[in-house]
Amino acid sequence: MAWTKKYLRVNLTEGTIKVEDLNMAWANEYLGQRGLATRYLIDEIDPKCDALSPENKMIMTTGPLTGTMASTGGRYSVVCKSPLTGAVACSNSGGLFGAELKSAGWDMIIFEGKSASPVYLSIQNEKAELLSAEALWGKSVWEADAILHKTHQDPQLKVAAVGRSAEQGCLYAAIVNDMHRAAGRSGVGTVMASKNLKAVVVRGTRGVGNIKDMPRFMDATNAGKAVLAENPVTGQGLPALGTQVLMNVINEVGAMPTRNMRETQFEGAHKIAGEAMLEPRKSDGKPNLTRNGGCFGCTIACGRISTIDRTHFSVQDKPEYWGNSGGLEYEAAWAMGSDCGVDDLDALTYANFLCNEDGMDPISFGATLAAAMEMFEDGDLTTEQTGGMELKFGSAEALCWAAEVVATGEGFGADLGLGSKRLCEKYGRPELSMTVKGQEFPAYDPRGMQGMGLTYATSNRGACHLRSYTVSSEVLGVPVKTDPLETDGKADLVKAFQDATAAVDSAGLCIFTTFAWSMEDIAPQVDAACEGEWSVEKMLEVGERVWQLERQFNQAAGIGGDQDTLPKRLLTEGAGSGPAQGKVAELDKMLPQYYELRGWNTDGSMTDATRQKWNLPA
Amino acid sequence: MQKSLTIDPEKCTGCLQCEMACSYQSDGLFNPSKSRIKVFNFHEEGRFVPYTCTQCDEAWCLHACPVDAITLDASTGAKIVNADTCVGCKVCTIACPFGTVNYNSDTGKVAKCDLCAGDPACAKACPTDAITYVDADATGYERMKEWAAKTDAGMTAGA
Amino acid sequence: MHHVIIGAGPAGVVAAENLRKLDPTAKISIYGAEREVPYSRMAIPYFLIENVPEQGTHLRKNDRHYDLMNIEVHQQRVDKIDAAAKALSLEDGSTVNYDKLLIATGSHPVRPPIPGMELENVHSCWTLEDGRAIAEKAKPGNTVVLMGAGFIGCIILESLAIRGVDLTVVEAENRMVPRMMNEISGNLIKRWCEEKGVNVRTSTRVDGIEEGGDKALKLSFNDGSTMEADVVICATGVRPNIAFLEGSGINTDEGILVNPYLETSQADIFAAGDVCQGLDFSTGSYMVQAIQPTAADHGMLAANNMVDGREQRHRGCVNMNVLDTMGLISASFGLWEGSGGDRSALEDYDNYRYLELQFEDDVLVGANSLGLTQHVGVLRGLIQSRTRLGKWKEKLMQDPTRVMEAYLACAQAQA
Amino acid sequence: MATIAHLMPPGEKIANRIDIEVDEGVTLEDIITRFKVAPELAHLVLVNGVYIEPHERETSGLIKENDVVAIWPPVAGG
Repeated sequence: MAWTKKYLRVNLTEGTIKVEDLNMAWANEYLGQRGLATRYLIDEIDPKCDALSPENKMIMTTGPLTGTMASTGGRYSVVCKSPLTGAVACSNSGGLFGAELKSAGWDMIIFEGKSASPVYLSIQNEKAELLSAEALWGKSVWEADAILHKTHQDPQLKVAAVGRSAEQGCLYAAIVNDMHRAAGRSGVGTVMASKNLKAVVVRGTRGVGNIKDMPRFMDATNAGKAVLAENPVTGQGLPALGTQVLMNVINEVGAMPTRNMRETQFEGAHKIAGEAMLEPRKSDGKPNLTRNGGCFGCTIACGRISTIDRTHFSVQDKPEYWGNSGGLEYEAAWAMGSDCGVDDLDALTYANFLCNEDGMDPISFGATLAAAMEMFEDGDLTTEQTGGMELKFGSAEALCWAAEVVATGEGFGADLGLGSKRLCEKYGRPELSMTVKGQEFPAYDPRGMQGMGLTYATSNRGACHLRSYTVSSEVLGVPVKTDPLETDGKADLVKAFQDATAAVDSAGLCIFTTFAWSMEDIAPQVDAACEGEWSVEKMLEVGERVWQLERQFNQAAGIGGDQDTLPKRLLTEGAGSGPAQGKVAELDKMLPQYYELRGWNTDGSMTDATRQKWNLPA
Repeated sequence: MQKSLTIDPEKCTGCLQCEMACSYQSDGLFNPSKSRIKVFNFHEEGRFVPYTCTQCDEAWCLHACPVDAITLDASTGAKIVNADTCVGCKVCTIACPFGTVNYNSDTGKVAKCDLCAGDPACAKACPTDAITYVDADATGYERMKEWAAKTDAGMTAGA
Repeated sequence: MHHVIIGAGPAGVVAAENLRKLDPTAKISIYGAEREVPYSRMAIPYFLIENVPEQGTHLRKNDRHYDLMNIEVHQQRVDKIDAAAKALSLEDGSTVNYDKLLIATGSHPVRPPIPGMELENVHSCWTLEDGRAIAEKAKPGNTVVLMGAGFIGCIILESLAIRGVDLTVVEAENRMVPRMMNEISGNLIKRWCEEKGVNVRTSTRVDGIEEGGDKALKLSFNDGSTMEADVVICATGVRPNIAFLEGSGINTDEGILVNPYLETSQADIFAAGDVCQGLDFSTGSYMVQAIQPTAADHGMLAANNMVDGREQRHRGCVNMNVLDTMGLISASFGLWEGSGGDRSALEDYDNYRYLELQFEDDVLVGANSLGLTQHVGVLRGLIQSRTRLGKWKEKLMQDPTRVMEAYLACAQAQA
Repeated sequence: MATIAHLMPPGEKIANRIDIEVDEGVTLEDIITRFKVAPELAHLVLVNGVYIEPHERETSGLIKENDVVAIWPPVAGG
């Protein structure tokens, strides 16, 4: 149980909505959310289809623990084929939306086809209908959110929407829910907009029950919460400083990608770090950070809630940005900060607000801008193309401007919306794109953290830190400390992290719990909630099956082992400073071992034996 | 000393564990929309405010009930809705100036905080101590009571 | 000390209980005209749909409640008050003396001055006895005409519909619940009822009722049309029970006139509840409110002022009502029609949601709502506390559904 | 590191770093003690960006002139 066992199939071409029963045999194999939705996707679309064509489908999906009292049990994911990478896309988000969808009685929604005109899906418990979004098209997420709340006259309505960037075809557009939580990566928002679907609004008042053994579930989730509370990372570190606590740490260990990964340490890191967000500013004596906030059911509450200095050039004439909203997380602060050489905390916060307001993935946005800045400094790009703006590393003005034009798709904003890979190809410098499979890197330089190099190269959705966060082991010592510069044993480490993460992402939980939780903490919660037996072994088995399934999708989409690589810069140019000075990413030392562990051929292709072992669709 | 729920919005992160705990205690499932405690999100202010019945002395709900369905639990001070007696007339929902008695159309009855017979589930579930169950003279509660006095339904003493 | 209360409704019973608290040794007597245990009219509709047994309508559930509180309850009508002698004449001819007297005799249904109102199958729905009779006669398949779509009419609509009768509602005004809901919301309620299969004829009056035809009764309307019915239920409003005060020296207008202490024009005689023309919070004038919360408030205050040495001034009751019309919940507060200030309204006709707020400057003074069941009481809270809304006024002008946030931010200074 | 930044001398918090002079042969444990960092808050200890295992913190001679010592409470992110 824990699943509602019902989902909605919304055919946007026909304008029809059907209720269907969840395939419980698949649920037993893939648990829910990331895994289960991927199983539906691979069954229902041609992996070779154009991601922005009506043939692609978009699945909004919850996990069996979404909407329950399990800590962090409020996640949902968006699964589709990515327009940025051509690979499978699976973006996970918190906030309140996922739990509301579950409480309305739905495990997931499959969107197929394309509407002739802009629409949004409205769900009020069992009542689901497609309504005109003509009045919403061309509006930002924040504007649409306000209009939808007013239209439905319900302050408790939960809204997930795409912004103008998605409408304009920005390839890394996100789906933003609850104003500032996002299914951020791989352009899932672009897919949503390509279907003329502006928003999904949901109000669920049925509640989430269907728990297999409620008393045992309460015991298991309470035990889990106690572990999170007592753990110094999840109990103190994350609530106090959020993920931004890492800015100084990663800089110190020399793995801070800087100025489009030309360098591995950023001299301005301390000015944009979590600590700096607590410093009172001159104008009003208030710090950037107002407080921490939690997503649905989360007892960690790492979220940042911030304001911008009202006297800052970016907002001094825009009072609409003077209030609180989602503040900087580490990846966003890194991408728009260190990677662009910008050390202006308020400019970063403003750009971050715009990413939330118009639904851009701040990692891809920042990294794409960083590549553009490098091309500008090299003379490949000039003010002629940018329309006058000097795209110099370190320019806060350029950053704010870039966020504004990507949001609207105006002028050079359309080029920046292509993502780093296509932008660099367009201007003749493909080697400057710091991407894997077309997706921009996150905030850890693989030269200073070898495990992350293998993580990026093999990630099923392109460069990503959330597919196996070996930073945890290589820098933070969780669960065990490994040497970040060492390659031995990293293939095992990466595989173990990948499998565990896939299981957590399929349960409805947040991956941040794993700074404190092991599968021994998670499996009992799933087992008490869900029918069937969910042991530690079963969970890890599900995790690996999900990973293999995603790989299978990519292979069918034409993305093979040749794309399990890193940009040349990281493979050939040694780090310039810090502990990793002179080091490159030694992918060749780890990849063959990794393929072997996965049961793949030496070229990274899937073997029949492995496909059969995991009961993957042909 | 009688205890009361004390709410400190400064500590609230908006996780809604209290709402789930409340609905689980009352209805056996996780359903924030049926919770007797509600966390309000002031997005622009960056503030979360949990809010529920203060079990005020004036007890407008209790006095307004035409069928004596709301009674005082002497041990906790809670004003309790007796679901068997409540006819669902909703007069208490408009009488309570704090808006903490709500009608549940599924049951046809009204619902309000009953302090879980002296062991409030919301306080136990709160991970940050934003909601605690402590001696009644603690801060915060008093402020809410002051406001209660201000709203007194035309019963202010003195000419 | 002998406190005597005339009337066994909510105002009388609340007063008696509060008197007992404040004056533990006094003698307290209630005289009620009906041959019933004190009960609540509010509960009659729920009795009609068999949601509660008859006992469920009783104001107090414990059979020995009044004995335990040492309150005497008499089922005897009071015919006359002699203020000079501080004495009451009862229907059996006996006399009772009092030291302090509270008149809480409530109101009675008004019957329109048309032919046929005295016929056997024409009923008011006001007393428990009426409820029993209607329950007996409103059988599935019977044609029932409800005269008056006011508060009382609407509240018994559902009970009649659930009984499976063929129902027609006739209302002289241009909408349903005209004294509680404005034209938009009143007509939304009408459409709601029509969708549920009830015939609603607004701007229509019954001109006369006679016996005959296939059914027991034949009605004729002001537009010349006629229809037959098995039962007619009259719910065309109520008036305070003040006729018996004639010659008592107690000043009356629509109801009993009182001062801010709920004292009548005669010393030691107080009035409370539906019969009392008490202070209205919003207008500052004296008017009959005839609602449950006001009855309870009056009862509390009057009892306090009846005890020697205690004195509380009434600040006025907010007029308010909540109504469930076949599942559509409506509410009104204070100056719901507005008083010349700004108004903020959201109208969602498709989903039967409606909320209108009325302001004076940045203070909420009235509200009308449909479909609102969560935190609705804060509308009263904001009105009664006269909270200045400041910047939240503008936010409510944009979106009135944010009223709970406005309340927390302004009234409780929580945000 | 904000949760232990208050242990720094006034005026030094923004940069989160200060120059200190230590005796020869000083151990990391000595430095941690000098700044009154509670043991449970000295979770991540780096010398020139290189992680120092807890058992090495009492080793003398690990720190040389111009070395950068970094001390963090338990942190994580992503």
